Amino acid sequence: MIGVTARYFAVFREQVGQDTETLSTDAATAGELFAEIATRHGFADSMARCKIAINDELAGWEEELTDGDVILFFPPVAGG
Amino acid sequence: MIGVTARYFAVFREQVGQDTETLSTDAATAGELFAEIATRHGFADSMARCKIAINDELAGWEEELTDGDVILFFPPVAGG
Amino acid sequence: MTFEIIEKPIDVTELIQTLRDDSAGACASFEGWVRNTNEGQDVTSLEYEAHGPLAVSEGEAILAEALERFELLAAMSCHRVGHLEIGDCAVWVGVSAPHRGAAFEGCRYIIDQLKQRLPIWKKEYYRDGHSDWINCVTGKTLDDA
Amino acid sequence: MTFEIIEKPIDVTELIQTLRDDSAGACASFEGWVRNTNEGQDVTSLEYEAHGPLAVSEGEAILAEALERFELLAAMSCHRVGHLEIGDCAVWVGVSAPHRGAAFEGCRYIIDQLKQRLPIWKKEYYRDGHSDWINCVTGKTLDDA
Repeated sequence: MIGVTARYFAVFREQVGQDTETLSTDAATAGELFAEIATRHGFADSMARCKIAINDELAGWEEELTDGDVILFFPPVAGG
Repeated sequence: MIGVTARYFAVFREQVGQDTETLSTDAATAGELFAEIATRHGFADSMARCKIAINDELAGWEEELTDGDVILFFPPVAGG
Repeated sequence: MTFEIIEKPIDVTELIQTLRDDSAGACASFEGWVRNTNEGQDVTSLEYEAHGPLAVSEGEAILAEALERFELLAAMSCHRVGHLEIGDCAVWVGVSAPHRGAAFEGCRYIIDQLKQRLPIWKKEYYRDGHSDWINCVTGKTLDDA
Repeated sequence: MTFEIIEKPIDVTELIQTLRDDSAGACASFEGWVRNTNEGQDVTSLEYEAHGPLAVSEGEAILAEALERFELLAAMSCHRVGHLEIGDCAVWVGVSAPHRGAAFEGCRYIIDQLKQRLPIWKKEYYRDGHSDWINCVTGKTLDDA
């Protein structure tokens, strides 16, 4: 178990109902955490179209989590 | 023989030394007149890269000349 | 080469000045405007949200790629966030180059990449009162209820 | 849809306003600037000469073609004539469209055609004191003596 802070953006923030959560998780990687959170909050977008950043750096799904990380959950983007 | 007015633009005007000439010519078409004038004034550009307008309308080389026409001689263009 | 996220209207005249270079013969620019329809729905306004620091670093990475891939002299871009009305400029891209081919290609590359990669999200508000996050599967969103 | 030949500096801000349309999501524009070199020579200034009426009718024909071939909402262009200095804007093209693909393609089409077809001539003045009409065989010109 590690403790992390989750921050949600755009539609994810609205679905969660708040922009920040503190979590205890068994997830070892960014991908495992995303899957866990997506299930819990009913995120409808496929992981392939979403992104995660760890401590303000975009992260691959295989990236390992460390106690204290701040994890950003990005839904599909739409700039311009 | 017909009488026409020739107007020269850009490098042609500089080569002729004036912007307008009145001419008597045996040329029957725009192309024949261009060839005649190009020879007389030493125009170096090939006819294929130049254009003629008759009475302010772009003309094909086969277009026939009429007494009193105003013929514009356009060297190769370079806008922009 | 700068990418900015701004909350105020985009000043195109000022931005174009940053592209000046005596050896530039071409300047291509692009503005993304808020339009009044999307996929058959009447749009009344938009909300843009960004992750500022990551949007800036990703935007600057894209500008750097364009400068490397195309023969450009300068490249600039900015994206507006917050509430925008129909006709407002949401994103601006400008490049200068010795010749126009590279200018068009570089400008196009930048806007295409920005749209795919920037951590920016767009919520459309419709005349019928509902709203949607664009590009997201919003069937389960609260605001769609 | 208007094409203009003007003797004063081109006011881009004002021109872009003419492209406004609530259904436009994209605006692509191009500026041709006077640059300080051409084919290895140092350019100090330029002179543009046009046949005004034919340049306008040819320019408007090109804009009409672009509106027909690409999904555009508006297209505008103007070309400056007279004496221009390094950095001056010689030609401006702007289009608006629902989507960016058509905007880029339409804008590119217009400038490519303008450069080939407009009855406009350009004389370059060089640092070494001589001058040349661009695109012309100038080996026999008086000013080259």
